[in-house]
Amino acid sequence: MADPINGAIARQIYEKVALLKANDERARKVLKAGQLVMPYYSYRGQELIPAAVSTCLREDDYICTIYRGIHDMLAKGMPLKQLWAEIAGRATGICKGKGGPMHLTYPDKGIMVTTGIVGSSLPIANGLGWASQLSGDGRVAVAYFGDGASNIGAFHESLNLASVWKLPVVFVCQNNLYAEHTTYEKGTSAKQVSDRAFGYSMPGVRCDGNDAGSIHAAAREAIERARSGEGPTLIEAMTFRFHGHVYGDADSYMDPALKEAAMTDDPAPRLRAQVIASDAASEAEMAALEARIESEIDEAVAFALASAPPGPEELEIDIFAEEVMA
Amino acid sequence: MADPINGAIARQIYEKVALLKANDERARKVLKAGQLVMPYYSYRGQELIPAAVSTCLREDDYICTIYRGIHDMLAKGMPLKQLWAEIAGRATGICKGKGGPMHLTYPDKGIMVTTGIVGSSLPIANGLGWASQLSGDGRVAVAYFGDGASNIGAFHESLNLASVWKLPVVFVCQNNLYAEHTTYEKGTSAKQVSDRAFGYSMPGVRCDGNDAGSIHAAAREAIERARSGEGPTLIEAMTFRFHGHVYGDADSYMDPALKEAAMTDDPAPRLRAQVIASDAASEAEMAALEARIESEIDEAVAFALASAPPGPEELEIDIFAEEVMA
Amino acid sequence: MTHLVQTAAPVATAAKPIHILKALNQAITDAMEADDTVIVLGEDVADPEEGGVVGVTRGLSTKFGDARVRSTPISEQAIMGAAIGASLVGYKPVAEIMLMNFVTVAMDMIVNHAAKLRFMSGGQTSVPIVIRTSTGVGLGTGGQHADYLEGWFAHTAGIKVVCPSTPADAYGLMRAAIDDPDPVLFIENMPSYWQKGPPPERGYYVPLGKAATRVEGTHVTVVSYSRMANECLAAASKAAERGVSAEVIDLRTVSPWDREAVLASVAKTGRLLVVHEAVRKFGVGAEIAAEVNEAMFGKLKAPIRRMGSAYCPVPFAKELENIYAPNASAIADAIVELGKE
Amino acid sequence: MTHLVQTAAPVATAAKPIHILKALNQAITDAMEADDTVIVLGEDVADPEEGGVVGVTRGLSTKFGDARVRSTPISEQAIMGAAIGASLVGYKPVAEIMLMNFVTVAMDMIVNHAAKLRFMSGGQTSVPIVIRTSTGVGLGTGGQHADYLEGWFAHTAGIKVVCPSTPADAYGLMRAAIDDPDPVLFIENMPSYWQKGPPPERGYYVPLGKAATRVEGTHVTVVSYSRMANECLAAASKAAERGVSAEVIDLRTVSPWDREAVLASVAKTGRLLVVHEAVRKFGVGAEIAAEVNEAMFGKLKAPIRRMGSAYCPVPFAKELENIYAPNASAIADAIVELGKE
Ligand SMILES: Cc1ncc(C[n+]2csc(CCOP(=O)(O)OP(=O)(O)O)c2C)c(N)n1
Ligand SMILES: Cc1ncc(C[n+]2csc(CCOP(=O)(O)OP(=O)(O)O)c2C)c(N)n1
Ligand SMILES: [Mg+2]
Ligand SMILES: [Mg+2]
Repeated sequence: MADPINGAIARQIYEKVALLKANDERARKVLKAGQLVMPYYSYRGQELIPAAVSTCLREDDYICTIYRGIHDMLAKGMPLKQLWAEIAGRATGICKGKGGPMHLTYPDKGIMVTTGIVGSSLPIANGLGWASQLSGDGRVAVAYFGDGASNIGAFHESLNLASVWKLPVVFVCQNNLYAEHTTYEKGTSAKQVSDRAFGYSMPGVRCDGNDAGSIHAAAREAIERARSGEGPTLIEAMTFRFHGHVYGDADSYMDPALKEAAMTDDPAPRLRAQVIASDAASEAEMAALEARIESEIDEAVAFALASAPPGPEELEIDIFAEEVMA
Repeated sequence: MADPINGAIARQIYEKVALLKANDERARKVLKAGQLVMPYYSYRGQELIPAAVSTCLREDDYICTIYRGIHDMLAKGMPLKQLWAEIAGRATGICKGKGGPMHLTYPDKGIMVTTGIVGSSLPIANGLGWASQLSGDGRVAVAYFGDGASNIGAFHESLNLASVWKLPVVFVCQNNLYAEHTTYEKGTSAKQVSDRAFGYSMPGVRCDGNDAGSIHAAAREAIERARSGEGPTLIEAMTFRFHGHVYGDADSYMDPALKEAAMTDDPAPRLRAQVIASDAASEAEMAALEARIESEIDEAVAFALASAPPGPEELEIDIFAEEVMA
Repeated sequence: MTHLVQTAAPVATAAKPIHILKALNQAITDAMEADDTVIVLGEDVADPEEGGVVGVTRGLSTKFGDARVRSTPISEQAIMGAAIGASLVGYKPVAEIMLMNFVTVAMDMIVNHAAKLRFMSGGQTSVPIVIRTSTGVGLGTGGQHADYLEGWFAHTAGIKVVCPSTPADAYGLMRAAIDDPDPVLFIENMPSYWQKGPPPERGYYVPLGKAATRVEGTHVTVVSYSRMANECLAAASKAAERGVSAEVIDLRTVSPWDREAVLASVAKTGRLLVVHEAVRKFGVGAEIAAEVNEAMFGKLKAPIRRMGSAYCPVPFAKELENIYAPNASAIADAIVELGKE
Repeated sequence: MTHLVQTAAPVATAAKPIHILKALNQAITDAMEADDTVIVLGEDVADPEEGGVVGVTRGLSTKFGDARVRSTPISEQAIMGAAIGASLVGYKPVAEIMLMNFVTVAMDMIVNHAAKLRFMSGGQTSVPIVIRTSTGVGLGTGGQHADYLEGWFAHTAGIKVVCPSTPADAYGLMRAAIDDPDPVLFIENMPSYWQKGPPPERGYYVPLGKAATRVEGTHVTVVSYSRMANECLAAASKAAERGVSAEVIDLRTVSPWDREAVLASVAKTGRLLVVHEAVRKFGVGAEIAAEVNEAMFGKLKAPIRRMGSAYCPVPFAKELENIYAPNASAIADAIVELGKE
């Protein structure tokens, strides 16, 4: 399955993966310690997908993502401090603490919408794609979503419109085999999500979401296709979420053997080893990178925890551009 | 494309077609004369589809249909008098005049829902199918809808659920090439609607909706499949609406040559000739049938026009089983 | 309000009356001419599809091209999503949901996203879209094509709700709605498209949130909007003949509504009747009544009355449809009765 | 009302308190045992999927089988359609929409179909479904997971809206809702699932449309429902300490609401405060205030007050979430202030 990528690209991807993985680990640690309380949807295990996709994106390309999307955002350039301050509900957060972990936005890096509603990242990504078509600026929009989301109406309407309008959109389904507690098979009639592309006359590509080369190849092609005006692609990246649906999840619905196997085959250290083996980075460089990431996260967490919450006046701000009465 | 059917079946189908066609012609005549005013969605040209499908259905099977669905209902056994009284808005109408031409219901013959909302016949048909599964009564539910409806979210969710639950439902898309004023290609990314079945792991069958044998074969197989517990089928029946979207439609968006060709190749007289050629009925028998239909319609129209409207108290009845205050 | 570039005199004297449909078409045309970022989408809105089922958007795609004016599949969620997405990065989409009952399939996009993204992003993004839709009883379309659902959106923080009742307002409110930096639900009345009235001047803006006093009166204040505002005007004439003088206020914008204008009028008359075509129960009228009751406690001469449609789906039969919603004669009766209380 | 088979004494004395979640689970279990046509569907509702995200339906699929209790794909329109279809031919589906904000993707099925089919069919068909959903602020879920939208449905003819606030009511209202021959939207409060209270007797029914007076009082009538009813009770205690006696009425059913009970109480107190967690503007409180104002014109001792959530999306930050909705201390202040007017 794995497409070969050169060491430099693998390293670039791993640099993101290392950040994403460390950040997730820290988030769970902070939650466990009771330093923060929030609904948290761990993406541990899925890091390679946005890391590889983002490596193919321009800084000004767009993404729309979901509640389980902090990896997508970090890969696209969400700054750590404002991220942590936001999920801590502080005024210094990227959304002044008003959005929280399910609703992060950072237009500076094209992170346009994070939605808590299953399926809703797709229709909005189409609109971003339409804007690119109109302005001719070549920007591509990526919509991230899960396998379960492929069963909701918004998915269908979005793929159809994107195809009919030939929009520069890439639909990236992170298929982690579960939708909350429901297995893929119990909710999804398609043998694979990518099979659905046929009904929209667009390419449907399934790739190994735990293999950087596989994702990178699929993403590169889809993004090029989109950017050159040939229209949308549906990518299905097979992966696994290590920590259940939401932080604190009891997990009884999961096959322990499946989970065990997935965690043993953790794609992040696998990619790390691959990069080192390819001589693109030394063990020491990797360790230094990881140490730097840890200290950046330290700083971000400290910044967040030291920040003040938003004031009560924020309930009356940002409802409309100009506040109105009645 | 045409599957051969025997003369007896062809005749059975034509008997329905003759009724459907005559009824549509009368409806447009009555509207033109100003005897009635209503939004009317002519199905002229599409009669063979429900006629052939209904020939394969049991009396207690269910259908859910749409605003352009009077042919579907008549084929399933909607009584003429109550139909006409309903579309005339009279108290003697099947829904006491409260539903009107877009909302006819007749549970006695399994006509469960008529909806004016594109796509909404499908999710409800699933529920009827679930009921059949639960009670084990072998009833099949048919959802009728148009090609344009295949682009709305409810279509997608319904096909997926029906497949996952193996529901005894047959989805019959009457592809008349237009959704209001929009051509098939401009709205629909699938090369053909039946292609979409693949994404739900169900059979997708395209048939010639202007050929009784072709429809009959597809319907028979799908209905048998459903009844025997093997699950749903998507049928796409290719057809054409002769009179535009709604009565009074200006039609400027239609290719006149396409329309001309379709009307010249009118499937109803074609089937009639076929039946006579097969010796299943004589010209005289056919003429007698048609005369009888005309006089039944005469009676129904007269009945409707002579009936009284519902009284004002009807605004307070049928909101809940027992009327409640506040 | 920077986005209101002009609020000049509404009516060019001696100009030929135009109908609401034409006024809307003109407003969108003028907005597209003035601003390249104004774009249009919806089912059948482009000219190959006849420029909309009744023609509100006719001519736009021919004039401004297929890129900016797009007919869509029957996919209301996708329509709203496309509008929202484009609006996040500088466009001003005017999206059509053909009939108001069809917003029911796009509520997530409108309520969870369009109305909330400014707030949830801490003001980083905004959704300057106009959602045009049409509704109203009178055309025999039955239970699923004529509901007034503005109450749902008035109850939703972050979206404005506009309901014109004259050609000039249709024009001026549309211009203001398109320029507004936030989502606006723009509700047109289907049976009134061909209603004529004095034409607006090109470039005329009606500020959102400002009511219009249609006729002055002394005994009863009547507050309404959309087609019902016109029924109320007719009712006021009838009531005048019966000796009761009604002041008719057309809200024009339902949310935010012009509390000041309503309170000022009720301060004068001491009596209030609120009329809308939406179902009376739990409708917009309740909020207005509750607010005015609270503000004018002890100063009202009579209880505030509300009229709205019956608590049932829109019936098909003409005889029922005719009495389902308030009409001028029923409103006149209510005005007279209230005036005497 | 034939479908209310028993309305016996609510509370078995000295019985162990149970929480709302358990009461709901018991009610559905008992209904399924009593009636084979009761069926359950929704995301994750069956036991292999843990019997619901918080466990309201836990044990049902094991007890009653996979045919009657089904986990669904993430397809709210399909969920509602399946419920409606089955209900048309004799089944009584209890359908779960996991959180209330997700009704936004199923509004067509609920509003255009479930609520209207009885009327549009002239009474030939009916839709005896229960739509269970859950919502409420307090869990830091932000803007898209905690809205109270009952006002939309109260404004929709043909559907009832139920909001329990105690375990006994949760049980009794659920039994009544399942037996009801029409669609019922059953709104659970997410943060209150683990709230304990006296258990209901098995087979106890709370008739729909009937309020409960939670505590009697003389100065101020407080009308509320769902979690806010409990906040109001706490507020009433605080107010009592400050010398103002509040009568707390828990509507239990929001539509149709118990006008009689509310009017009787206000006739006694002359003062009314309506409190709900939904956004205040254009909320359910407006209808109640408007109706009571009209019925009690000239007899009120003070203006009717309404409390509801702020006009903005639910904010994430704890400090904002805490002040977004009314709470006992703010309600107590309002009671005291009103009592002195
Ligand atoms: C419309 C809607 N329905 C239900 C939910 C509740 N919900 C949140 S996440 C989720 C599962 C989504 O699964 P999937 O799309 O596979 O994404 P994953 O969580 O696995 O990344 C569900 C059902 C929701 N947020 N929105
Ligand atoms: C949700 C929704 N959107 C839009 C409409 C308006 N509308 C009514 S019929 C129609 C076209 C439907 O086309 P198709 O499904 O092909 O059926 P046909 O009318 O051709 O039989 C549209 C857009 C509607 N009724 N419901
Ligand atoms: Mg998943
Ligand atoms: Mg069609």
